[in-house]
Amino acid sequence: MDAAPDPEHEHPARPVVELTDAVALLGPYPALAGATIRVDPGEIVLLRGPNGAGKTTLLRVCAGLVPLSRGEGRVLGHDLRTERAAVRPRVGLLGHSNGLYGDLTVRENVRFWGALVGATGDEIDAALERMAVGGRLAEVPARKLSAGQRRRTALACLVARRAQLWLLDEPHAGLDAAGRDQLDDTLRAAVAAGATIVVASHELERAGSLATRTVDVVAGQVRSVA
Amino acid sequence: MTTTDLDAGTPARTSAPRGTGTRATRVLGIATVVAMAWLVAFGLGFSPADRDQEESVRILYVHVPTIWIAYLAFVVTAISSGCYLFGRKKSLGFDRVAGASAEIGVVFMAVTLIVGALWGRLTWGVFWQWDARLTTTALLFVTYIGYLAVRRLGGSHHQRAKRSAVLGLLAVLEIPLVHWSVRLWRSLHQEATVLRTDGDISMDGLMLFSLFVGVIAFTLLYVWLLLHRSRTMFLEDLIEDRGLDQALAARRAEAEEVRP
Amino acid sequence: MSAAIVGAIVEMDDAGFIIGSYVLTFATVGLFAWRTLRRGRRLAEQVPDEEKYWL
Amino acid sequence: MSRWRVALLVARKDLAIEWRSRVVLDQVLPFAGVTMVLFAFALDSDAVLERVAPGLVWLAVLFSLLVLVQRAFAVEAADGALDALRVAGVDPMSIYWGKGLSLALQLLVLEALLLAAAVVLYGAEVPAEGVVLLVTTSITATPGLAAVGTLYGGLAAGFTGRETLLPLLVLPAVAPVLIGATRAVESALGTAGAATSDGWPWVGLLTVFAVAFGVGGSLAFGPLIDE
Repeated sequence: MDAAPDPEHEHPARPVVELTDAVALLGPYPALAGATIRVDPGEIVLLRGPNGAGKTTLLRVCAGLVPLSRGEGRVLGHDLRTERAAVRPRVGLLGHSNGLYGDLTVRENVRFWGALVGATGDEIDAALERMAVGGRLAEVPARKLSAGQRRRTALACLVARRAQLWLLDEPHAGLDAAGRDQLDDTLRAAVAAGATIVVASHELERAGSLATRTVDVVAGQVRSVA
Repeated sequence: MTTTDLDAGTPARTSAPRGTGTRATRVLGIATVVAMAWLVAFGLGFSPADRDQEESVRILYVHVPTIWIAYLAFVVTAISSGCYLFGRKKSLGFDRVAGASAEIGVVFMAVTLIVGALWGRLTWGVFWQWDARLTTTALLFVTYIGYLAVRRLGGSHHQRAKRSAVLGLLAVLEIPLVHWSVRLWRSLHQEATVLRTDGDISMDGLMLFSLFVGVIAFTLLYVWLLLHRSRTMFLEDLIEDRGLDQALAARRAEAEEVRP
Repeated sequence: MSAAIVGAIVEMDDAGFIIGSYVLTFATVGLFAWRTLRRGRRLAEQVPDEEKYWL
Repeated sequence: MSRWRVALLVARKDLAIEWRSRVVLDQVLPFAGVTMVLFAFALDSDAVLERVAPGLVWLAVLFSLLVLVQRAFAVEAADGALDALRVAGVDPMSIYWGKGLSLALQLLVLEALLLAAAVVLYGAEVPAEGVVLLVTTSITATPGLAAVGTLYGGLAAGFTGRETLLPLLVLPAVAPVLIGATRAVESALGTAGAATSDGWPWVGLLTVFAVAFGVGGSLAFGPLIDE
């Protein structure tokens, strides 16, 4: 809790995310229609807005998955038009799908992602424990998990991958009360450890208490909330 | 059929070029029609019958140029793909030339395969021979149909360009491999069942000249088609972009309405 | 494709094959050319002249 | 982390998934088997069957290749894992090598079983040199098949509902492998009086194919899946 940075605090460092008039397409449709947003290190920014407003696309653009059709953008110092590949390893995106392999166990899933960055066995165990998917649950194939357990496993993969910018799309969906508290604690701890987080969420009450700043996403554009 | 389409520039029509034409393409078009008329006159009229193939040799005056142009078109696709991929500017113009050329190549190859079958029926007595040339051509035909299908997958223009440029270069990798394997296949396993009729027949002067006219005519046609098709592709891209502008404006207007 | 047409093709004499080849070649290529031209004209109407790089 | 380490991680993960789900043994192998039985129905002549058996084996392998490739990328696409790999910035060449390696190993198992079945079914006596040729053929043909399959599988996987594209792209490209591997196996089994020594030029063709598409695929896979 106390790890959350003061919203009034000035960050002299370079912004983590900086989009200027960004346009991105979903097929032929401009899901982002000139979005401008800046996220500083250590922030937890809440994206708020109705379905179809472009929140998911905004996150996917920041992850370097969706190219910019127009406008400019930098993430963690890399240009989104020319260096998307350099952005990706340092960003963790948790979208509507969890990116888990159903036939592998929880531990194998987390170990696979951790191994990509050379994480040790202890780190894997710590990641599992932190998201409460350790112990006997760790040996269960991912396809047999409940929705909440899958979500927690996916978050454990993010922890194991040591992502610096976390982009979370409706992370609270499908979690029970205890899971949500665990999630919030993990997110705060991640920020304390140097991560920056952007959350898209309907659950304003829950995410709002977590966020250091809230912005509205409307029809593919970003508006700051006073 | 061709004549009515190509001479869009006869004085009866308006003098200002319309659509994707210019004065240059119009001159080119007229030259193509004239060359085609020559080809018909020489191919069907003036040139003599061959000693072995008799009259059927006349088919070769259209058949050989179309297959050459088809291969030329695929080579142009590959070169243009390379220019897009390795060029510094990533110019979409190269991508359009690659796509237009592949399309023309596929059309020419389709014609080649059918006309080749007709010629084969006259010369060999069968429509299809499992010989190296035919088999390679058929496989390549399918390969480039796949290339055109990938071009239609969607995404932004540059996504399409990158994807299809890579595929255009891979297809060139396939050409020698397929050709080599098919030739090895035929040479080891079946005696050549035909007379020496792979087009390497000894030709007299007039026959050679007819073939020459055919090559000229179809090369002109290829260039004319390439110009028009790549310009049409440019228009398609432009109008798609314009659609994006409208969609963007609509989306922004939508945002204005929501503003409190 | 009816059997009659196939039969006619098989029975066709040399001249039929030769002229057929020419007609087929010119018809196919001409159709492609005509479609390209027509599409180009239709699309060109929607675009102002100054954007057409060839003019 | 070096490319090879990552590629091995990806391959090990794919093989672990296969080991758990047993799709190759439980579904693809029976599919290949029933394909060969159906060929037998269609051809309906012992003499012809014996003559074309090597070709049938490799045709069955090609069809199975399509199924295996679809499966290999369905595993990634089911829960957005391919996206996750891309987000994680995993080098596309490593993904390509890893998935290709696992595909090649699965294909090898399949080929071994199908070839053994063909030899037993047609009662051919294989000389020692023929066995060597058989093994070499499999080992050189498989990387080529895996290279092409993985390459175009990755391209088609990005577009849901476009699975029909895969055979259109893969089958013309692997035609040389079908030709080369079939002739080589004919030589190894002595089908229609073919001499064993005739098979070696084909192994050369298969090797060149594997190298060409291995290199081409490694370079092309990144641009093809990167949107």
